[in-house]
Amino acid sequence: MADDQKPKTKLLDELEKGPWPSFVKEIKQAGEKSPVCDDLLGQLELSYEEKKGHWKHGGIVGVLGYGGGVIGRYSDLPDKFPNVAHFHTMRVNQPAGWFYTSDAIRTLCDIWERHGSGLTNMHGSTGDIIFLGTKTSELEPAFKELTEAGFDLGGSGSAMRTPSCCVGPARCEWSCYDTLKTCDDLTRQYQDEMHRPPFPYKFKIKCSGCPNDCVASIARADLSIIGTWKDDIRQDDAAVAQYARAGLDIRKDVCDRCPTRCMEWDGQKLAINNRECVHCMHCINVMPKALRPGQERGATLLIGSKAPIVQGALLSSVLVPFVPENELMDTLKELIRRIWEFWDEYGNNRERVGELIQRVGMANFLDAIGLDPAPEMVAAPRDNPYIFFQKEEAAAEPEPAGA
Amino acid sequence: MADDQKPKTKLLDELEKGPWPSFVKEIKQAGEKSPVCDDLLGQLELSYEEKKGHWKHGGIVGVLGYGGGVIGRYSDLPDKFPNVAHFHTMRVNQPAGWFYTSDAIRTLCDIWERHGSGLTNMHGSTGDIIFLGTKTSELEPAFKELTEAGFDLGGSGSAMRTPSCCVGPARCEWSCYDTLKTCDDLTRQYQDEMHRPPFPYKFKIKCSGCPNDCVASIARADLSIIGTWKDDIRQDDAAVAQYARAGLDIRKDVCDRCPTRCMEWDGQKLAINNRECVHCMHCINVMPKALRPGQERGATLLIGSKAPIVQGALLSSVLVPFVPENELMDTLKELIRRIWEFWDEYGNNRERVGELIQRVGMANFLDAIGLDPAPEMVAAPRDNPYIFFQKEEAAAEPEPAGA
Amino acid sequence: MSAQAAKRITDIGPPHYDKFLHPVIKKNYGKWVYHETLAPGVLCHVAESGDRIYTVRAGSPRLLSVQTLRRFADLADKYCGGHLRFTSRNNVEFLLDNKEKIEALKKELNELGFPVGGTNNAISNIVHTQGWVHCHSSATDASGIVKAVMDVLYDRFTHEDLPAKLRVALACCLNMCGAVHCSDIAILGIHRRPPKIQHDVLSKVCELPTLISSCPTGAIRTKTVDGKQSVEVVEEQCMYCGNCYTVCPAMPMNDPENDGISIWVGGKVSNARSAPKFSKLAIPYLPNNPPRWPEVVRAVVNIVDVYAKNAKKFERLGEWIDRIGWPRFFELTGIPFTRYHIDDFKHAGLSYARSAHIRF
Amino acid sequence: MSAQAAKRITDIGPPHYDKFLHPVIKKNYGKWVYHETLAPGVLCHVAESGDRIYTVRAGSPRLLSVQTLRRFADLADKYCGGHLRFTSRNNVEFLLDNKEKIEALKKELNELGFPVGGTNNAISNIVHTQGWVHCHSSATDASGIVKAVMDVLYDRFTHEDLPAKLRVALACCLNMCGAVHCSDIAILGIHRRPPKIQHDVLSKVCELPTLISSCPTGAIRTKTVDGKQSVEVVEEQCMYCGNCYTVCPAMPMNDPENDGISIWVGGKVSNARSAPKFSKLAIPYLPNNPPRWPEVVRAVVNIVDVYAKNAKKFERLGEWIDRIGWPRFFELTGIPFTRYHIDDFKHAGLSYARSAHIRF
Ligand code: SRM
Ligand code: SRM
Ligand code: SRM
Ligand code: SRM
Ligand code: SF4
Ligand code: SF4
Ligand code: SF4
Ligand code: SF4
Ligand code: SF4
Ligand code: SF4
Ligand code: SF4
Ligand code: SF4
Repeated sequence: MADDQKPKTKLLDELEKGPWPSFVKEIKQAGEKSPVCDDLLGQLELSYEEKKGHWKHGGIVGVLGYGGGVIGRYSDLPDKFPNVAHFHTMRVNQPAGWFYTSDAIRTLCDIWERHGSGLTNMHGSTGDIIFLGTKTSELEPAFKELTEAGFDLGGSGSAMRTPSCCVGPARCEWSCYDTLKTCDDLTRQYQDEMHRPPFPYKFKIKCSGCPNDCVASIARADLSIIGTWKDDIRQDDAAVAQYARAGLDIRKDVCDRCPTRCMEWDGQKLAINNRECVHCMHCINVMPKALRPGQERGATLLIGSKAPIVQGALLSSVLVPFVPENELMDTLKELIRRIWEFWDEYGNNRERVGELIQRVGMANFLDAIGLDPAPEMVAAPRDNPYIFFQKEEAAAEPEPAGA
Repeated sequence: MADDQKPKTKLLDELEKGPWPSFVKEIKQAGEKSPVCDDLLGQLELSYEEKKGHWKHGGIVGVLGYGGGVIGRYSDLPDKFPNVAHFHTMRVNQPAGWFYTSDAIRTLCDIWERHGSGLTNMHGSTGDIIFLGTKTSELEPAFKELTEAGFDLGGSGSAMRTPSCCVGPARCEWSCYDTLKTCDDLTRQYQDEMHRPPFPYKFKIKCSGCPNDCVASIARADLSIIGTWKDDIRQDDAAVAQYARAGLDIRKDVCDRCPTRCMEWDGQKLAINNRECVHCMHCINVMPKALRPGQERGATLLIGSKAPIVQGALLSSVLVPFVPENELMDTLKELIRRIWEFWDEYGNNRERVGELIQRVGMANFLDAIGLDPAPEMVAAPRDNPYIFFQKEEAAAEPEPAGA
Repeated sequence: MSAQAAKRITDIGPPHYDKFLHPVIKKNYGKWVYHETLAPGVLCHVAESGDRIYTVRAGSPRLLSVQTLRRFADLADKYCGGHLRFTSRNNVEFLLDNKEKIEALKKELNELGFPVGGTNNAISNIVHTQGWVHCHSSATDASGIVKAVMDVLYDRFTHEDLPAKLRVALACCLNMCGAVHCSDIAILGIHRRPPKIQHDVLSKVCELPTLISSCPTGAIRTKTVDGKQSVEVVEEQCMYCGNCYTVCPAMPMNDPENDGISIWVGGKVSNARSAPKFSKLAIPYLPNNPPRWPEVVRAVVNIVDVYAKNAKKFERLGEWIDRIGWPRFFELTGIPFTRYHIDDFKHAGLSYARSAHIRF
Repeated sequence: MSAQAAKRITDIGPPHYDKFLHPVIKKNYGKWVYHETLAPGVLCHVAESGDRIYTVRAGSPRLLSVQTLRRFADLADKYCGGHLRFTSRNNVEFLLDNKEKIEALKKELNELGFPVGGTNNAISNIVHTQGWVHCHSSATDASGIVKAVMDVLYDRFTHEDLPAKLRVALACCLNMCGAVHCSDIAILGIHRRPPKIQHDVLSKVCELPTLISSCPTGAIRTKTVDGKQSVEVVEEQCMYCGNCYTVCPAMPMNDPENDGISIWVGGKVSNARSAPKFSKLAIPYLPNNPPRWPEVVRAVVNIVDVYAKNAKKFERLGEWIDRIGWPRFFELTGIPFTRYHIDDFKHAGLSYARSAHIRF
């Protein structure tokens, strides 16, 4: 395509200015090799002019034998922008922790230049490598090259999504379990559930190595795996003193910001009442050289977070307070099996597992998946007296131990 | 009645033992003059044996021209306990602050001995003097004597209830408005609404002089009036120092327990950041000689608390953050008028005003009663994106000041 | 009787409080500066003028005979120039202007069987309701349990040795006339079986639409029984609140085998330090065991004792639990955590633990 | 092509991460002791062995051409033995074992237009979504607003001068693919008019029961239009969530006049100090004003600046507001508080101010 044929993008050109890297530049750059990008720019400029999108609603496309991993997308102005008449994206499983070699990056680039727009998202919100925009006929060839290079598609529709994880033990001193291994194992374990949508709706898993939750698992995953420890915070008194000497106001900046105020600093010695510590990470974050998570490590499993549609956004809530690291994979597999079984049977169409739990009640959900109720699961016990006593129990209640 | 005719009360007799004053003794004592009490004891003993009550469901009785103030009560074993076949209670407006002279007490006693069981509750949960148990024919004579003695009935059914108030300025140094006067004025003002049930359901008002809320208004009143102040806490540094000398750990027991941590104690001087004070009363409670509420006094008005039936218990929530003391009565009257008007029109049968607000939404309620939304009314703004934009506003929104 | 008295008087409201105020109070009304506690149950309020008013507070069973009331009046005459009041928790307060008379008054009160106390960090009187003495709704008695519990907590009333105020309240059914829903410890009468419908009279004594809409969970449906219009209750949807019975006598809830008591903890009303809070479920069910409800008494005393031993100064029960966490509360009290503790009503989801903040 | 390559490969998952780890990381995997920040965007992690790995983080527009990716690969080869990664907020990280090379790498990145920063108390990259670039649902664009905002917040990315971390996120519709609901500042595309129903095709392309049940407020009812089965929307019950459109293409929501942006504040994800929280409504509506959305940029910058000026060290935006209270937040930012700020969805009652805790 000759230069003078390039679309006029008066509005978008504005977004090439300014210090932050420009996505318009990226599209134009890719456009140097791919005519697709010119039509994308043209349509986008029109959207900017008209203040509305120009994509048609969905459309089911995919690769052979897979029900997910491709998002079908069609322009609503195919005559005007024929090169984006089809403009599907491919979701590709990212390597755990988003680690790459330059070669791997180049391989991906080559494939996508051959079979798509040359535009990517590194990465999508769920964590996948996003290959942004291609036509239906290129899906299968792109897929073939991807798998040959050792890559595979992620999920879409009512399927498992590619799990994601924080950098964890690869580069973080606080990781309480192996997030990369867990994420990778889970991704491999559930390839089938990812590629052949078997569920009432989507299912996401995210793995954070500690309660800082650097992959936002508690807000964005149906199953959130957050590393934690059970024993005492490891404390290096000399290093604490050094922070104090260096000017850190330990009382104000550490003790007073501890959510349970379980720390005391008398100017000399830091005393932590570890029984009352809620493992929030704050003190460790502030004094990484002096404090470290304990050594009895593992993870808390939480269930059910999601975005607002339909009944309001949810945060994940505690399902298993602590699983030791060495039992983590087995526990996860067993638990996931039971959760899916229950969700399969009782979940409504487009009902996330968190919504299902809200609907049937946590206690019934626990029953169904064979877990005992534990006070760690609730912020507080119920405050309304509307208790559904189980039939068999009324009239034959033993006196509780504490009474 | 001869002594050997007294009912056998094997179980209840157990409750005459022990150090706490015994209600069984009280009933027996009244029984010395009133045969009614013997039947009450007899029926109660039966309840203790059978573990169930023996009163029939309600029944509408009252005094001439009043629709409220009497709770009809009938035994379900009238043949066995004929003296409590009728056993209605009369609710009598207590004097504000529950202050009495011995003469007033004696007057009440004489009336109730003549016309009822001789048993009372001093006081009922709402605050009334409760005359416990009489028959229908005695209601009117009792009422006559009461009004002649300057007393009147309280409310019941879908009516205003007798307001109540804390001891306030009569004996408490913290009262930020005149709780007794307010309570008394309101009680007088709404005699008609109290005696001739005009509402969808009951309406309760309680007045506390400060945020300690000694009449539990925030939990038990449709309209809660809680005293507070707007200017700085009055502080007597010498007295603060004296508390410190006397052994009070001001940092730990005062500053660290301040909910917004807006106080600093450096061992010499207590500094309060009054802009961040939420008027919780804690520091004042702990050091009454050193700290006192400010002098710009008034009240916060809160709306809607109630017990759990039907949609769960409610606490009152802020409706007017601050009304200066001198505007209090006028503001209250105007506001109450508007609230009742709206509730009258839109309230369902047996729907408390707090429930109505939940149902129609706070913003619509504010519109209806002519108040502007204020951030003090919410613990936090909404967290869900389900905003009902008003028609006229969409398509013509001015840019907000802060944008 | 005079001619005026013969006229029917209505809508006069209560006597004006002004008539009943102690002269020292009248003089110093709104002019109090501070107060001190002289002993448990004995307060001294000091006015700007330097005047002092002394208060002696005595525990009361609330259900009072006129005989006892007259005795209070006599004491008021003897010690207080005839002035007394009652508190919002149904204690009686004697108001003195002479400090010297306090001890004698206390002595007489004690001799009459009325303990002096209930101030500051004592356990004050149990706010309560009618129970089998006067209400048709009760799932349990009120006064009897209060007596049994206070007998055992007696020393906690006469001593101020708790970490903070501790308010106990009792309501005999879910209507919660005792407004127990914001108490440090709440004793609540509960049913555990659906109403037993009296089909033969139902349509005669109740309005069907009102009845059906009274149910918070929508468990009531119309049904024709023996040719008569009546209703049925979907058992799985009934949580025994009794609201249907309140609007319709043909839906009685009483069931001696299944009625009983639940215990709730950690509520508060004051704004001191933390915001007011609802009480939360501690023990879902304890049997009705008159006359002394030993299971209930043990349960309450256990919670009080564990709290007294573990909480820090100024921590209300709910504030203590907020600090140590609910798991530790259940551990320390030995109360089992069950499926019933997990909310499943309207806002249930918000009560789940939505953070990784966990104590081990 | 080899015989093996001809076989169709499926369900293999991603390459094993092990293949991509830097040798220093592989050696010290799980053995890190602490880290230090050498400069904004430059971290040093120290292992038990004494080994160090250096990280240089650069901002990325996320939407990357293969050309740029190859340039990253070249830099990784030149400075990192070929090793790089991306972060959970879509920044790119170069991993070095040689401290000496850091400055040169930074220089090259800057020359290429990729700022180094985003660590600690900087504003990191804006997590965002597709917008008009690729989604049918969007009420606004994504990349354009991100670019406009980050151009102005640029120095906040390259400097760590905020009281704490500040996370901005953007989602172009209520589906919230950016999961903005727990962000310090969330930019959310919204509609403000009900769907415009395409009655002529509706019954052909949509399942009616699914459509009707998709509406959170039950605003959709069946209706026959021009003899065709279709639906109507009760306008008063529609809050423009667009869920009906997600399940049924015949319910488009796009409306250039009324679509726009809402701003939410005070959410967080980490468990550090306070529990994770949802973002709360700050500004209900700002217009779509491409290409630079000046109203949105001003609004975000204003909130950031007010926060930066007023919050204490370690206070996330929401924690700061918790301390000063929402009334003060609205006062300080000059944002008007409106009826829209008061929740009226499912749990609305719980968001009312249920205490007398008030700041004046
Ligand atoms: C590509 C991506 C946004 C991005 O720019 O990064 C994306 C894009 C879409 N999402 Fe999403 N979602 C993406 C991550 C998310 C996330 C974030 C996450 O996973 O951490 C969420 C919020 C978390 C959650 O799952 O609740 C999210 C919540 C939704 C929802 C609402 C789901 C719900 O239960 O509330 C929908 C609606 C639906 O599924 O019908 C949705 C639907 C969609 C669809 C398929 C549109 C639709 O209605 O069918 C979008 C396709 C856009 C396109 O044409 O490319 N997307 N979506 C993200 C996936 C990339 C990847 O695989 O890495
Ligand atoms: C006498 C008293 C209890 C006591 O022993 O002190 C009482 C007794 C009754 N209350 Fe109550 N309530 C009493 C204060 C309360 C309170 C506390 C308060 O006012 O501070 C509440 C909780 C606060 C509230 O209003 O929400 C209360 C909430 C109820 C309810 C539930 C109302 C609701 O909206 O949830 C009912 C049920 C009803 O109204 O149908 C109720 C109904 C009843 C009835 C009339 C029974 C009925 O279903 O018709 C009881 C009559 C008992 C009897 O035979 O004597 N009573 N009731 C209290 C009134 C005495 C007084 O006038 O001073
Ligand atoms: C007499 C009475 C008011 C009345 O008009 O009757 C009263 C009187 C006083 N209250 Fe109260 N309160 C009274 C019921 C209440 C209630 C209501 C209730 O219990 O139902 C509350 C709310 C309780 C709750 O939160 O559940 C209440 C919460 C307070 C507080 C806050 C305590 C806290 O830390 O949460 C104080 C401050 C203090 O004690 O430090 C307080 C302080 C006081 C002071 C010291 C005020 C003063 O300066 O005179 C009075 C004597 C205190 C005492 O009893 O130790 N008063 N006080 C009530 C006595 C009831 C009783 O017989 O025990
Ligand atoms: C690289 C990355 C993980 C990854 O696998 O990609 C990461 C890495 C680190 N995070 Fe993080 N966090 C990363 C996303 C997050 C997220 C998720 C998000 O932003 O969506 C969170 C939750 C944010 C929230 O609450 O909304 C997060 C909350 C934290 C916190 C808690 C901060 C707080 O006070 O709330 C810390 C501790 C600290 O900074 O003191 C932390 C600390 C760290 C440390 C210092 C951990 C360590 O010892 O290595 C790492 C470098 C810090 C830095 O960037 O300043 N990281 N961190 C992510 C970088 C994203 C980026 O490009 O900016
Ligand atoms: S979540 Fe914890 S372990 Fe993982 S990168 Fe963040 S701070 Fe490190
Ligand atoms: S990790 Fe958090 S809760 Fe535990 S001691 Fe440190 S600051 Fe306190
Ligand atoms: S509410 Fe306040 S003013 Fe009233 S008695 Fe209690 S402490 Fe005093
Ligand atoms: S009244 Fe409460 S909020 Fe105000 S300074 Fe005192 S302790 Fe703090
Ligand atoms: S709580 Fe229930 S049973 Fe007790 S008095 Fe009130 S309505 Fe009657
Ligand atoms: S007891 Fe309550 S839940 Fe059961 S049927 Fe009656 S109203 Fe419904
Ligand atoms: S947030 Fe909405 S518009 Fe944006 S990508 Fe997700 S589904 Fe599409
Ligand atoms: S936009 Fe949402 S609220 Fe409106 S009709 Fe559609 S689903 Fe219902």
